Amino acid sequence: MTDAAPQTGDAIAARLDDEALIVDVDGYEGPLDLLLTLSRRQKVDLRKISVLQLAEQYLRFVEAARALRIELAADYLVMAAWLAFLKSRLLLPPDPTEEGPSAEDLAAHLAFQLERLEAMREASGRLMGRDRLGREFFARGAPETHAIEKRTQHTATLLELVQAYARLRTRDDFRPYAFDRTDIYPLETALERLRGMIGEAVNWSDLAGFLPPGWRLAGSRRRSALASTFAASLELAKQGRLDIQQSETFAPIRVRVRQDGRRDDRTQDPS
Amino acid sequence: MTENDPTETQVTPAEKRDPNDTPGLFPVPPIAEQERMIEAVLFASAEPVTMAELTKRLPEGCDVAEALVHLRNRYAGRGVHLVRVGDAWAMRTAADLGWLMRTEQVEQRKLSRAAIETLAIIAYHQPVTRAEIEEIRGVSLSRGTIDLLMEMGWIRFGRRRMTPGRPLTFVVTGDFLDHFGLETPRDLPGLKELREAGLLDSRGMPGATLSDDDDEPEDPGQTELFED
Amino acid sequence: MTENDPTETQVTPAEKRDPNDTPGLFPVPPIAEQERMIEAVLFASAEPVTMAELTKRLPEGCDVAEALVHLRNRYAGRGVHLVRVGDAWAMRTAADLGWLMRTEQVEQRKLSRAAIETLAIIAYHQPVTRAEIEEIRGVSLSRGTIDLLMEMGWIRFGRRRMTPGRPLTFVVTGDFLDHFGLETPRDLPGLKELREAGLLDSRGMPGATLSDDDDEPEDPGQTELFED
Repeated sequence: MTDAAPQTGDAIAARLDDEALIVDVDGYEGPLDLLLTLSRRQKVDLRKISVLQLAEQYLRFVEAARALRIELAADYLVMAAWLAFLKSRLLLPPDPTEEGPSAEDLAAHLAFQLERLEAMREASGRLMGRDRLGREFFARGAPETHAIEKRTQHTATLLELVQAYARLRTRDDFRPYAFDRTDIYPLETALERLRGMIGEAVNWSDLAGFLPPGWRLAGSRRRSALASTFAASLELAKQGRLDIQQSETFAPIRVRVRQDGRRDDRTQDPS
Repeated sequence: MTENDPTETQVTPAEKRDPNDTPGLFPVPPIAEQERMIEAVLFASAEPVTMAELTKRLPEGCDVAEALVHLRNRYAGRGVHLVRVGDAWAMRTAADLGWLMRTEQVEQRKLSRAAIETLAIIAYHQPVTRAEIEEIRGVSLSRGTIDLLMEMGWIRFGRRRMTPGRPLTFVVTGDFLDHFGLETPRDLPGLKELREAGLLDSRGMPGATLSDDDDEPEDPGQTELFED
Repeated sequence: MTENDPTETQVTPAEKRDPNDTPGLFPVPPIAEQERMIEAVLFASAEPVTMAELTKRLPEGCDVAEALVHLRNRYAGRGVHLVRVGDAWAMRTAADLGWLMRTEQVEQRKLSRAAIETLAIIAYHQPVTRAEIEEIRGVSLSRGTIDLLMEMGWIRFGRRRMTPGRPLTFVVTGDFLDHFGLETPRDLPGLKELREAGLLDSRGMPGATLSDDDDEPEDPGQTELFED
C-alpha cells in the first residue's frame, strides 16, 4: 500500500480487514453479501446504518482489490458504480431539477435490502436448526402394508410431466401442427432456419454446421437436410443475404453473411 | 355426498367414495372407536395422511376432526406424538428422544448456503418468483439450486403471478413442513416479527416502478437490479 | 413433557451419550420416561427390537422388562398393540382394524413413458387430435395409452375439430389439474422456465448452436400455445 500518511491503529486494522475480505472474496455470495459483512463493522442496528460510510467502505474495498490486482466479478463492479453514484448524490445538495427518487430514498432502500437479507439469513439458520424429521424425530420405521387387495395405480408427478414434455420438445426441431413426412427436411424449414442463423455467421462457416439437431448423423435424414440447407443457401445468396464459397470440388461449402446485405426480410421474400 | 348428509360435515370429494358403500346401514362407531381407527391408520403410514383420506377410510358419518383432537390429547407427552402437517396428520416420535434413535438417523444432505437461503426465502415469502429470490439475495440463482430443492421435495411450482410475463412462483411443500416439524407455513419461526418489521414486503428499488420486481423469469438477474 | 422434569435435565445432546459412559453418573430415568423411550424406539424401528437391544439403547439402569409391561398395558385395547415377535418387540395395528389398511395395498406404478408423454402433449396442446399427438411423438399412439389415461380420469374427449374428417380431440380434466396441483393448464411451466429452473437435461448451453446438441434457439411454439 502506498498510503504514507500516519495511520491510527483503527485505520490499520480496517485496512487489514479489507485485505482479509479481498482474499476471501470467493466466499461472498455477491455484492449484497459483502455489503452486509461490511455493515457489521459499524456495530449499529442496520436501520441506523450510515449508507454513506458503507459506500465508502465498499469503494475502498474495490480499490484495494484493484491495487492487489484481484479481478472482481462484474456484479461487484456494477455495485461499486452504483454506490459511487449514490455517494455523490448523498454528498451534493439535491438538484431540484433532478427527477426520480431522492438519494435518501435510494440509501434507505439499500439499508432495507441489507436488513432483509440479514433477516432471511437468520431465518434460514433458525429453520435449519429446528428439530428435523430423520434427525430428531422419526416416522414409523415399519409402515404396515398387508398385501390383501392389489390394485395398480399409476402415478406421475408434475415434474415428470413437464420433463416428458421438455424431452419431446427438445428432442427435435418440432413445430406443432405441421405435418412433415419423416426424414424429409423441407426447403421452407431450411430457409427459415438458415435465415435465422446466418446473421451470426460473420466468418466463413461450414454449411454443414447449420444442419438442425437430429438431422446431422449420416443417413437419409442428413442427406435431406443437407440438400435443403444447400438449396436454402442458394436462395439466400440470390437475395443477397449471404456469400458462398467452395475452394475446390467436393471441398466443404462455406457460407458467410453478406455484410452490406442486411435488408428487410419482407421486402425481399419472393414467395 | 355432503350435500345430502347433514352429519357429514367435512367430507372428501364424493367421487372417491366407494359406490358400494351403503350409507346409513351401519351405525356410526362411537368416538373412542373412531379414535382407535385413526390411530391404526396413522401408525401404519410413514407419510402424513390427509383429513380427506382419513375421512374416506373411516366409516361414513365419522367425525375425524373430533377424533383427532382426542387422539392428540392422548399422545401428549408420550414418546410418540400426533402432529399436524399442513392438512394432513402423522405420528412422529418426540424430538427430545432423538438421541435414542441413532440407528435410525439418516444422513442429512448437506445443503449449500445458497440452497438454504433460497429455501428460507421461498418459505417466508411464498409464493415467490425467481426474480424476487434474486432480488433478496442480490445474486442470480443458479439452476442447480432450484433443481436440488425440487428433487428433495421441499419446493414446488405455485401459481403464476398475474403480472406481466406471468412468472412462475415457488412455494414449499407438505414434505417441507413434515421435515421441519411445522404444522403450517404460518408456524415458521419468527414469521410474525419479520412481517411486522416489513421485511417480507415486496419492495422494489425506488423509482424502478415499471419493472417492479415481478420481472419475467428470463431476467438475466442481478446486474440489472442496480441499474438506472 | 419431560423437559420440565428436574431429574431429566442432562438427557438431550444425543451425540454426547456413549455406551461406555460410566454408569451411575446419570440418575436412572423414572419408569414412565423409560416407557416413553421404548415407545419411541419401537415406533421408529424398521424391525422388531430385542430386549437386549432395548437394554443397550436405553440409559444404564433402566428396567426394560418392567417398562414393556407398562407400555403393553397402555396400548391394550387401542388401535395399535405392543406385540412380542420371537424374543423381540414391535408395535402392530390391532388385528380387528386390518380392513382399514386395505387401501395401503395399492401398487403405485409410474406411468409409462408413452403415457406420460401423451399426457404432457395433451396438457400443453389441448385440444389436440390423435394425429397431432402422433406427429409430436413421432410414433403411433397405442390404444392402451389413451384408454389408460381415460380410465385414470386425466383426459377426456374434447370437441371435434372442424377440419376434414372432423377428428376427435383430447383435453385434460379437472382431476388432472387436481392431481398435479394446477389451477389451469396455463400454469404449466414453459420450456424456457424449465430450462432456467435446471429441469431440462443439460444438453449444452443455449447459444452453442454449432455444437451437436438439441438446444434450439428459443423456440417460438411455446408462446403460441396458450394464446386463444
